[in-house]
Amino acid sequence: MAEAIAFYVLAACILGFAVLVVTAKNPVHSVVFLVLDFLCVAALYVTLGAEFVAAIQVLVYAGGIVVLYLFVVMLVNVKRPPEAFRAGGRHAMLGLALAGAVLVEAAAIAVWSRLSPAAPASAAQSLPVSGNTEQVGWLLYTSYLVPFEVASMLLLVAMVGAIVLARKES
Amino acid sequence: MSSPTPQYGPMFDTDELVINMGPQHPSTHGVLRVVLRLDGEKVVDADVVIGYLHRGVEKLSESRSWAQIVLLTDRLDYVSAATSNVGYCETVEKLMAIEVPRRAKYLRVILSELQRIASHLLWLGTHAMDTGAMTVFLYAFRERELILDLFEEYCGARLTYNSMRIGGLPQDLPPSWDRKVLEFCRIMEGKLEEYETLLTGNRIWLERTKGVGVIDGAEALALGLSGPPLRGSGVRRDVRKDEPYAAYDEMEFDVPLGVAGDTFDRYVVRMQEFRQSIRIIRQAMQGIPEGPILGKVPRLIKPPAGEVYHAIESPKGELGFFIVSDGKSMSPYRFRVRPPSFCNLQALPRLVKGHLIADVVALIGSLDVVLGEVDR
Amino acid sequence: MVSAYIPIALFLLVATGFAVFTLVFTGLLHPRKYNKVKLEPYECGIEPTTDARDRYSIRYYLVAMLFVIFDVETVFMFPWAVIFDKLLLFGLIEMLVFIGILVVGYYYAWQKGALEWV
Amino acid sequence: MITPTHYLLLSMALFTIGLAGVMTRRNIIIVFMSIELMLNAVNINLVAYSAQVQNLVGQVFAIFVIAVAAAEAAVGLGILLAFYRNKETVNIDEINLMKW
Amino acid sequence: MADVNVAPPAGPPDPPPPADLPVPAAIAGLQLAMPGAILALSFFVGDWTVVVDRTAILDVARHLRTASGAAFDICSDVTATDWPPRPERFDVIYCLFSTTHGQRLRVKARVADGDPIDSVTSVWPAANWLEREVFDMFGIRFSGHPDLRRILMPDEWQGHPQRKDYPLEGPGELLLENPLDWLKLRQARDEADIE
Amino acid sequence: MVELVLIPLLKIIVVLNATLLGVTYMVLLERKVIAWAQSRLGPMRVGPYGVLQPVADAMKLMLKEDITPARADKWVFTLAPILSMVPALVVYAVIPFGDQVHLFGRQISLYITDINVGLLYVVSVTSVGVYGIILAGYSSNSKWPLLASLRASAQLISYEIAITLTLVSVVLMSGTLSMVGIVTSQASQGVWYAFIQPTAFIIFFIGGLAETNRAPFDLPEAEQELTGGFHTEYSGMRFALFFLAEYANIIVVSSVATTLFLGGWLRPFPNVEFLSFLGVVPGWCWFLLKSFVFLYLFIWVRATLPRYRYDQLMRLGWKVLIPLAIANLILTAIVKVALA
Repeated sequence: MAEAIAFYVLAACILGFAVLVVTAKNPVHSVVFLVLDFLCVAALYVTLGAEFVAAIQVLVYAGGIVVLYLFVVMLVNVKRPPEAFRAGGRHAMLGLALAGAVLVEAAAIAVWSRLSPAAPASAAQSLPVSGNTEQVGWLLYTSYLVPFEVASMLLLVAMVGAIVLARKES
Repeated sequence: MSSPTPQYGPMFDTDELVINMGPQHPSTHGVLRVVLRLDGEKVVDADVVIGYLHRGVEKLSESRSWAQIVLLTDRLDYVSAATSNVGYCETVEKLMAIEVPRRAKYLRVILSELQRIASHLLWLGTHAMDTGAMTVFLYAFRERELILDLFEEYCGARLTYNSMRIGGLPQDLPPSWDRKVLEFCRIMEGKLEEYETLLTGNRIWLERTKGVGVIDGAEALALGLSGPPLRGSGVRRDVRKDEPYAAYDEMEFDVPLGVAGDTFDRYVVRMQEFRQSIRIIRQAMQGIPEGPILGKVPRLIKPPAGEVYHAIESPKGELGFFIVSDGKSMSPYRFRVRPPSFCNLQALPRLVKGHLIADVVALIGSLDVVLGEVDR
Repeated sequence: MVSAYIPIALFLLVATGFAVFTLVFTGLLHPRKYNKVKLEPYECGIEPTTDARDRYSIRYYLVAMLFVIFDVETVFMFPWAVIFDKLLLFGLIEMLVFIGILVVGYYYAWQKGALEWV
Repeated sequence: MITPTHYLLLSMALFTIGLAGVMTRRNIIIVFMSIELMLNAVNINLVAYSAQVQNLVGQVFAIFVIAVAAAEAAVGLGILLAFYRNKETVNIDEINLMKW
Repeated sequence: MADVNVAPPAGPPDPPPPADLPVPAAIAGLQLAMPGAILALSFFVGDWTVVVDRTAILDVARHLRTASGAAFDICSDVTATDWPPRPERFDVIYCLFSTTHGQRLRVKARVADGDPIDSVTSVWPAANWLEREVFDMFGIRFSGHPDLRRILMPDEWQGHPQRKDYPLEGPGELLLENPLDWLKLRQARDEADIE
Repeated sequence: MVELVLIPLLKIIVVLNATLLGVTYMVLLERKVIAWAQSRLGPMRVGPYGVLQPVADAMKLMLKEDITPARADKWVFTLAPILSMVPALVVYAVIPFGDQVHLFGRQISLYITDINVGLLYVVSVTSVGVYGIILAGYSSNSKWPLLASLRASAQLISYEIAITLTLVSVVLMSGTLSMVGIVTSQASQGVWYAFIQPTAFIIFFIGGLAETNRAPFDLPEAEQELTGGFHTEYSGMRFALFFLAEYANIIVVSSVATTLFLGGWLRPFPNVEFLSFLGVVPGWCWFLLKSFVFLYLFIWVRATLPRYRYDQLMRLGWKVLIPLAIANLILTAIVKVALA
């Protein structure tokens, strides 16, 4: 019961804020809604027991990436009046068609899952540690060690790339 | 004029931002307005806008009697009224060839030096406050209060003293005033150590002042700097030594000089001047002769026709008065003040170029301008 | 486990409620005597001529970008630190590799002046 | 009872909103933000199924997705800024040249 | 307090130096280098003044700045006086000081209303603001000045306040009988703004 | 229901009130201590020795006219102080003020909740607080506040990295992210982490000064440069919320420092037997005492030091503290492997 309430409230918030992100006229407002959206997603992760991912969601997404967005929005603050959202905007037809297709797919899935319920959960993995962070860490630092190091390489490359891009060519 | 501006790392430049600093800004020492063109926080260019406190003292003096103008000079550099009084009175005395008694000359030296300490204390406090050291501000004001008490006892006023008369001084020293002055000198010497503990040895203070607003001696001279900012650049120029007035020719004192010409050197110069002032006060108190305090002055002050320029060393720099008398009317025909703050402030755009906003504040502080004198 | 978060949700509600309540409550109390000058933005006594939403230095982007990258990398270290007792030498080596990569980026940023403010 | 299907539908709806944003907005920064929404939709799926099947690999992947999103934001916004400095626009319709 | 009965003076007395007084080396050097430029010499209460030709002021300034016998490296002050009855009504006055010789000198040039005078900012950058002030207060134009704007008065100000024919109370547009009337007027204007 | 909702709710209300009271009296304490350092008296008028001054201040702020500048972004302008204050308060949810106590026949823990990722929770919630600052500057539509808010946010995120790195080295010692767990591990290891992680402790303290925009890192509100900081355009209650957030953050930093480095509610020398008489004093008193020492340090530093310049501040953060923190982390790991 409580789980359902939490889910529906959070889902409503997530979708509502997402719509506001996409429709807000002022980019700064979009960023604000994006933060709130991400915080709701983090709360959803908590209800799913993924504490560590939730913490990262807040720390990296809400506290880091969106700050970057906000700075960039303020850096390129266009002096022209903010772009109005028009229904007849670019690729509106294509966008709506695609969105419609996805919705049809979603409906299909919903119907399908009614017809054949998901398979019962498989047994939990046995890890030598308890606690969400510890378990995630254990997977990250044993089975997924190579992707982990590759991810750090990716971050390095991203940093170098961003610095090169930010430099003024003279 | 193309002395090197500080060089900072590789460029990540973007567009410039124009921002107003002042006239209502907590650290432009009154109503100074600086229009800054910024790149990020770096100052690309600065335009100094003044005149917000322009009261027309020069024009006003042309319709005031010679004696009344002493009052107006109080309002020039209102934190250092006594030195302005001395400067004006000496100029008129020079014009009228009035001989001032030696005792009055000594008293002028004592009052000028006390005033210099008071003015420098105000500078120290506000300069430290500008860089965020608020305790020094209150300490400096605590000691300044002692000087104001001394002045109050001498002439009844605490800020605009009207403490000089053409030909001498209005009254002799109150009883036991000399003892209090010497006592103050003793206290002040101890307090100087305290300030230096808080600032001179402080890493943050050094980082904030060393290498900021560097100007070499030749350029400082060319830009018309005078007083401590000029001496901070290593130029040995002090009106008290070069063109002695009052009883300064009988005093023994050193002219402290800076080396690098940065904010820190200007700070050091003024800190040394505190000590020199105390030294002068002690000498003057010791050698003060007995005698009258007012020379032979006609009842009606009406100088002969002619022009005169006379300068003194105010705490801010060379304070000059250029006075024209037509020999007929009861007021000066032309009254002109050469304000040291005005001329020092002129160097601000050159000093701040390439520095950060925080340095602008520190540099205004290190020039020690008083807007009452800049705008007159 | 999830129940440990209920107090946090409650606290969130109470804190937000407190903020909104005080704003609404004092909104009823305070006087409203507006005039044009009062509503002007502060610009040291000069009427603002240009819009404040001007463009600011790109260094802010650089700082935020470096922050995001470093933030992600430090976040990766938390699970490592928690299970370090079990990993020990293995953990040390893999983290040295990881930090090594981080330090290379850091060194590059330093060399290119991205860490300089001016 | 909340089943993975609920999460799937939520994530799909979020993905659709993001997609709509990418397709219709002109401001490239908002397009980027819409992409972040889509990435989040994916993450919701990963985490939800990870909880459902009691296997934490989904969460590990969500973490990788976040790391990649950080890298994407850094570089993407860097490109945007570099472009902006030359063209003074963030309108996606005007960003149609490979050279500038 | 100005004595209204007295006719305005036609100019400064500029008393010539006594014949037995030796002329300082700096002035003698100037006389030697530019004999045509010097119009008069004056000595009063210990101050030496050279009156020079308006058109030669920049050359004189350069000479005084660079010549080894003069080396006036400090330009303490640039100011002016207004003598309305005189055809060249303004005196522009430069107060100089030499740190090498410890010597003062005043240089004066006479300028008629509307005539420009060369700016000495190229010789003494310190003259920049001082000349701006003279322009602001007297309306004397300095040709070659890098940035000749008003400095103390607002940019849109009419007239030049230090001229003798400029009334002490200002040009008069805000002058009402009673200061309170003026305050009321201003308040009314502010309120109109708010509406 | 009682265990899950009612008791936490009561605790929340107690903590909230204690925080508000703490903030108001922290302001008074600050004014008094700085006044004494500067040979002044500080507030003396309202109540004996000015003890009612905070009440008067609060009343004034509540009754003061609340101005929204004409060109401001109105909604964001109101949202910013809320976004700034809520994270500052919500952090208190995981701070352990003490151990368990018996009250009304129940076993009550002196913390609102203890979660597995407590430390990460603290870091992430405080990182959200930066939005309040940026949005305040943006929505004011005024140049000085915008400049100040950009400065403030860049400063916050720069020092956050150094602080987070020191936290990793604490987690290396404790092996848990739970705040309660970190205190108990200090008890079981018999030492406060300040003694075995002095570098981390110092970096945390400096970073804490910078994170809370305190002197000598108070550049975002350096009134001498930026006239008032990001909240220049704010007045009345919305300003009060920023003010509250700022001081609440200072108390948070002190509390976190106490928990992580000074053994939280533990008495001094938790493992030395003959000092056990110190245990008479309840744990939460120790906690308050230690936090108070921190708060006093904050004030003392403010009264003494001049302010850094912005580039110097960023240099200190990026070029000194971060390398130091990384070196400290690696050293800690190596020593741990060597000892194992």
